[in-house]
Amino acid sequence: MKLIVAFLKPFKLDDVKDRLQRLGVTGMSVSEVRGFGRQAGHTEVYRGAEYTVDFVPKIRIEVIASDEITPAIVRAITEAGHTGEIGDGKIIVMPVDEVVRIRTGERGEDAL
Amino acid sequence: MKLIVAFLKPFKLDDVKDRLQRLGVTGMSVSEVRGFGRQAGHTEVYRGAEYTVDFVPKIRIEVIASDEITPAIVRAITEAGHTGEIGDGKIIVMPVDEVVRIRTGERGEDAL
Amino acid sequence: MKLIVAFLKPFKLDDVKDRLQRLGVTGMSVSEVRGFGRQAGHTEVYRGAEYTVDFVPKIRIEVIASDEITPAIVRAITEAGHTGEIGDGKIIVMPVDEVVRIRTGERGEDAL
Amino acid sequence: MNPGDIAWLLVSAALVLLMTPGLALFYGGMVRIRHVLNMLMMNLVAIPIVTILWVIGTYSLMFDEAGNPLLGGLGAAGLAGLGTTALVGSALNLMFAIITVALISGAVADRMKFTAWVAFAAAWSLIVYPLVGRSLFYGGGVLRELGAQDFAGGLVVHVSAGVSAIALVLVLGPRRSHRKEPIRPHSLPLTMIGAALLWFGWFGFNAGSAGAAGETAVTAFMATQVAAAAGMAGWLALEWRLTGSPTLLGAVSGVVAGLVAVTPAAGYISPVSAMAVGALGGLAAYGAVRMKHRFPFDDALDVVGIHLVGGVVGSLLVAVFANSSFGGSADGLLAGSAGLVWPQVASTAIVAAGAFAMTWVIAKALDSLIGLRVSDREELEGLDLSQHEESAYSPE
Amino acid sequence: MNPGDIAWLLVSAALVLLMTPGLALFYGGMVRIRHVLNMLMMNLVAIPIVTILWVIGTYSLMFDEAGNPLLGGLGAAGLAGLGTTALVGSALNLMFAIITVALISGAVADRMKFTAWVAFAAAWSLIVYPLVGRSLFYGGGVLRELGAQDFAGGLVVHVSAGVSAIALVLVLGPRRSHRKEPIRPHSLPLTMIGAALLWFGWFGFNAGSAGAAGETAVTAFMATQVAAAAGMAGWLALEWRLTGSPTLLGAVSGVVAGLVAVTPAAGYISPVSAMAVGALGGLAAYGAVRMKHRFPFDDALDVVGIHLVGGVVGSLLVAVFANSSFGGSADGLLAGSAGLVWPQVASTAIVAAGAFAMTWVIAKALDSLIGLRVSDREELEGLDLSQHEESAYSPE
Amino acid sequence: MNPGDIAWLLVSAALVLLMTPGLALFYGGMVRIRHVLNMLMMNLVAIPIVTILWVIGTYSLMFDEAGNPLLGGLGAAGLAGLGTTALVGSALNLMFAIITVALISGAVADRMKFTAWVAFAAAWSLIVYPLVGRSLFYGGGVLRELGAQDFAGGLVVHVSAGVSAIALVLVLGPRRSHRKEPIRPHSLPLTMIGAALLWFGWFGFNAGSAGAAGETAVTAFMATQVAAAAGMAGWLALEWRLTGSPTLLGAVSGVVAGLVAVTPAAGYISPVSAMAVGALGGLAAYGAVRMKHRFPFDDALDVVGIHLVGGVVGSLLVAVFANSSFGGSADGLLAGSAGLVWPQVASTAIVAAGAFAMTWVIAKALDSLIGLRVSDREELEGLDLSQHEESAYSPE
Ligand SMILES: Nc1ncnc2c1ncn2[C@@H]1O[C@H](COP(=O)(O)OP(=O)(O)O)[C@@H](O)[C@H]1O
Ligand SMILES: Nc1ncnc2c1ncn2[C@@H]1O[C@H](COP(=O)(O)OP(=O)(O)O)[C@@H](O)[C@H]1O
Ligand SMILES: Nc1ncnc2c1ncn2[C@@H]1O[C@H](COP(=O)(O)OP(=O)(O)O)[C@@H](O)[C@H]1O
Repeated sequence: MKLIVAFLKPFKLDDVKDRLQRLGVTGMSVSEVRGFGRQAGHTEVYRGAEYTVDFVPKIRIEVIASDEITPAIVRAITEAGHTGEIGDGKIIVMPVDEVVRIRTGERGEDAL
Repeated sequence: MKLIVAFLKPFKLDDVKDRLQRLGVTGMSVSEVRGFGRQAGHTEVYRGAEYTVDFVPKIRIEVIASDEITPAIVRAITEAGHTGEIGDGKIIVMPVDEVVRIRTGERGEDAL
Repeated sequence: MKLIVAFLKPFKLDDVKDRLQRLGVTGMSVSEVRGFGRQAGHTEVYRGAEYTVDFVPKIRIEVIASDEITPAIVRAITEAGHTGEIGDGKIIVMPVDEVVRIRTGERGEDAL
Repeated sequence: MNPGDIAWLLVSAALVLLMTPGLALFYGGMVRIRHVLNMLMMNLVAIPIVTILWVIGTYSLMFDEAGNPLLGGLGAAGLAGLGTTALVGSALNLMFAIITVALISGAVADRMKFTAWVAFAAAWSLIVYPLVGRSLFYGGGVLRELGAQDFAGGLVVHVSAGVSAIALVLVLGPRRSHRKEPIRPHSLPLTMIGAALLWFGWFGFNAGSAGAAGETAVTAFMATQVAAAAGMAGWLALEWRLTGSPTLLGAVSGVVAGLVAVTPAAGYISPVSAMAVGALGGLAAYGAVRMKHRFPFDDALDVVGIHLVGGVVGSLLVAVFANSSFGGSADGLLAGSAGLVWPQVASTAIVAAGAFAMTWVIAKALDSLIGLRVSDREELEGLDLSQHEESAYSPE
Repeated sequence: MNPGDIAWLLVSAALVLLMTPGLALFYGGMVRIRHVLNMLMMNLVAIPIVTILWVIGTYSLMFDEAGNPLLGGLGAAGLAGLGTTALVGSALNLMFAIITVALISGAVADRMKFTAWVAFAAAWSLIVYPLVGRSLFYGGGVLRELGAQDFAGGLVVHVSAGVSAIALVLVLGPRRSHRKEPIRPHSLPLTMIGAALLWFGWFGFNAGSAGAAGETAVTAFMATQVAAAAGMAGWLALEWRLTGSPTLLGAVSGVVAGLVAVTPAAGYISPVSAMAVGALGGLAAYGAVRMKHRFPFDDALDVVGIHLVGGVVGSLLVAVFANSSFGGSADGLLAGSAGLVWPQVASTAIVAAGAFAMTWVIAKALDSLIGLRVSDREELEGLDLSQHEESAYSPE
Repeated sequence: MNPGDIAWLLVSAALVLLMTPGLALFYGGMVRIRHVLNMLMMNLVAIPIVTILWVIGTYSLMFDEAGNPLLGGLGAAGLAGLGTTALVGSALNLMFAIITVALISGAVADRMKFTAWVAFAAAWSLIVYPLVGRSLFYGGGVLRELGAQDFAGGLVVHVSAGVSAIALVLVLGPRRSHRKEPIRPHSLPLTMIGAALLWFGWFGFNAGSAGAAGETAVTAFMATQVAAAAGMAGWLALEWRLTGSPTLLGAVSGVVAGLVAVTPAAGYISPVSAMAVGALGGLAAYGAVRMKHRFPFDDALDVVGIHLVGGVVGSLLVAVFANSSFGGSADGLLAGSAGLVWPQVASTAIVAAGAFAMTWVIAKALDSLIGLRVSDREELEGLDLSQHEESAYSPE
């Protein structure tokens, strides 16, 4: 079992979700993060003073998946999250020891 | 050392927190996520147009714990987070290489 | 490759970010969490009724890094995030199987 | 009627209309994020319900010359045949009728079926309001005959809404989370916006009740400002002393308490008396809110502590501070006359008992007919989604 | 002019000015979080543009005695030589001119270059508004000569803004996300605040249009309140029936629709007629908004469904409900006269066609001169950052 | 006093009262999320402090016939013996006294002990305000004797609040995060709501200062609208040119700057002159705000840049644009008379110096008596929790 975490451009969320659904992924969790990276932040102006906002809004998605399907998921996110411009984000794959579905107590792949 | 991450129904947070405290867990971190899964989202209506909101609000908790207590924590969350209805959420257990307490620099179980 | 996750006092974010940048870290992702731990929450008063708010606002940062630089990053966060008072937070280091840069498809350390 | 008086009454009517959305925001900021729209809607929907009934019949029931001292006839149904003076008075009185119903909504926050609220608002405004209103606002009304003085509606508006809130929540029951989890206001700035509009509108409420842009209006205006200020001061002082912190929610609550207290007296008292009335209103309301956990009902947003307590205090203080040299025709204790004591005490008791009883009957009837409460699941999910299928905020 | 009338007109002018920021908040709550400030700014900036042009020349073009029935001369440029009566009238009319331009902004939400909006607002307010306005608000205006009745600007304000919105969005094109992703209002409480200020201000709009604090003002005031309430009732009833849920956005939209519909009729009708006018306005607007997906343009915030449809309904209903015993000098069908039918139909058609054509030309011209639309990237990033380099909210 | 004038003055007083919560929201939107309630509270609490002192004595110190040209006696303490005209004037003037104190709070955002603010507000409003106010608003006031013209309080309100802000922050010291981290406004829509209420209320402020609903009120009303618009235009034009972006915060700041600048002149000038005054106010204020980093004090929300600079510009421009054919009795340079130059320059300097000195003494005294500043930890944690034990928003 793996946990796949990806940091994406916010407007790519819908595309990525659609692709993962087509792959048969049945669940994911999404949150907002502020990303710091190569992509420059933007400037804001208030009463003539300029502020540089270093952080860029990004979406963080988490998908728990079986080992077999993980490469396909990574590929799907890479494709659907791609614009080719700086700031497209990263994907990380991490090992998972155990997964439990709270509703049923099922474990492992059954829990997905 | 393990990191236990759980996605819960928001109103279950208090119950889960109480159970973990009784188990002797002294810390956790909580954030809001939007969950996508078997549980259906809801419909919203604005000026007569209907929107389906796919994502359901969920609470994400993270608990760092020693290997020994981890099964007890997973059990506690499974019980306290349980309603029996679709959307109760998942628990994942992940390996941790190292934990540090910033205040003291303590490492490993001492850092908890 | 490692994923370093740290829970920090919010006002320490800038210091930590500066230190990491000086170390050559080129990216990180930041989100808001509510922390529960030894540090006491605060009291709020509304129309004479007092509420104890158990949770303390914390910042969660995630940094993906190569194995070599990880100890330096942990040290830097420990130093820059330190106030010496209860509630300074924790750092965890977790194993990562794979990292991908969405823009280019690069993997491993090249993806950072 | 001269243009200056018409201008003042039109402005006052517009100001009092504004109080209802103001109240919606005041209450709306205090509830949790998933019940906000329902709170706004309970207030908003009071406007068409009361307005339409008013045109059709409530006005006539309340003010028609025909009929008896308790209820008017239907001669003025459809607002037919009103001259300019009567029509502008009707507009102003309509706005009072609206906000009175809206006030009750604060008590039932977070758990009442929207259909039930609509039915309740209609029934209450058609039955309870004109009965109470005619007794005090109409020339030959029964409590007025008794000698009771209610300048701008301390009894008609605040006491009647406050006791009705108790009756309604007794039937409705407490919120699921009441006394179980902390229920913090989701946006105090929203509550502050509401408070600002309420305060602003209250000048129309009180000084507009003078019925003309003359001496009494000016007296009432100054009393309103001073009592609102003193209400805030009273509440904050006590709160600061007892909890160590002066809060914003306390400040705006004190303002409303001071305004409520001065409402029955505004046109009859000196600025210094208004200071006393406002301060006593603020102190009493804070005391009441602080002791609310002793009472076996869940008045979510303190309609009782603020409007009932403030209204009772204010109505009784008329018997102390009224002074015919500032306005009105009766004198209170400080002006050497005890003649107002009995009328004020009696009318307060009668309005409280009468409105309570009628409201309890209405609530019981509706509960058995259509059910007052949402299901537990709907309450948990939030009334915005379950009653209105929309969300107050969308973060995207 | 007597002080009472001056007081009423000054208050009315202040109330109508308040409607423009009110409208900004009403619209601002409905857009997504990254376009909020741009929406507020399009409304705000209409104020200096229209005000400055008004002083320089628009007032004179619209009201100067010299000139011809279509446009006035420049004798009153700089507002030179206006006596008190004319100056207070000019102040009130200025506020009408401002909000008319601001209304159009709702249609173009989320995609128009700010520079292009500034240019458009200036051109529209200097060309289209005085032409339409003089035809109906000036003594010898051409549509007035035809016998058309437009008490407070159903045609001048709402129909002209509504058709202009269509013309402008036809040239501008739809939002990128239109019909692709759900676009939910980012803050309905903000929309509610805006609606409260609009309703409050509308009393000045309609009852101020009486020009004095007398009988007609009172008639118009009551009609305004009743129609707003009935508009909410109409919209909510139909929405509840068709979707199962009465929404807050529906409630406030219905209020605005009722207010729009009663605008051309307010000073001429009984309270009961106002109830019919408001309810029909609310029903028609809800129907129009529900069917908007059939139309090949993207009117983001329903300027057409609410202001054009409401305005047309209201203007035509003048021919049905006008009753000279309540105000004005002409009678409608229910008062036994068909004499208003043709003038109302014709003037509505003429205003709609004329404003549409002129606006389309202005929009086309600006599009080729400076381009109306932001780039796709700017639209995606949000207009707040791309047009104003600031963010509405900062969570720190 | 005739009903029309009473109506107008009551409306004006209500409008000016509304400005203080309006200012609270205007400022409140600009601070960070953890200091919001403290900002609202500093403004709110100014109302009871000033109101209660006003009734007790400030009014008398400022307007009592007895006493000397600097301070009145205590004959009108308790507002005893005021007739209708005096009482309505007292109500309006009270509202001016409130907002003047509230204005100062913007400078001290995010770091002042709430107790210290309460003490400061009381002392300032009891000592500084009546001295400055009597000199210009009272018939025999010393600066009025000098020939100085201050129609609605450019000196009394804006210049005195602006210099006092400098004195107070010099003693208080800068915010910890000043010039170290970006401090972005937490909610510009909140600031926009505040700006809307300020603008609306300012019509009462300026046109109400005419004291009657007549010619001067109309002149002042139109000047107010035009200058506000021109202020926005001036600020935005310069900002757009220098930074490339017209911002919402700039737009509303320009509005306030234009309104401040026209305040001393509103009843004396033509609409075209008002355009010049407003535009110069907006330009000057933007320039001042842009150069604020050169000054060695931390005026958090630009009380100095907007109110002091706008007020000085406006007071001096009276000597240029005043024209007795529009109102008032004195002529400025453009009307061919240099007679106002010296009185305006001298009175501006005297008010600035006097208010600065008195405020500095009060601030120093309070700092040594009770300490002005919160601890570093309290500042970091946020003033809402540390001073009021509550949070502005709760996300649950
Ligand atoms: N080392 C890192 N650790 C954690 N998150 C990172 C790291 N580097 C980048 N990110 C996340 O990925 C986002 C995109 O990174 P960036 O360097 O801007 O562009 P790209 O990935 O296209 O090179 C960042 O905003 C941040 O959220
Ligand atoms: N594969 C997954 N990866 C990450 N999070 C998931 C996954 N599946 C479910 N979740 C999270 O768990 C929540 C509940 O899942 P759901 O399928 O609705 O119900 P259940 O767990 O009861 O079968 C989701 O809303 C989401 O937050
Ligand atoms: N076991 C844990 N699992 C996850 N997060 C934790 C844990 N313990 C503490 N934290 C996080 O670290 C923060 C600080 O912990 P706390 O016990 O208050 O202080 P300290 O780390 O200085 O002993 C908490 O608010 C929480 O966010």
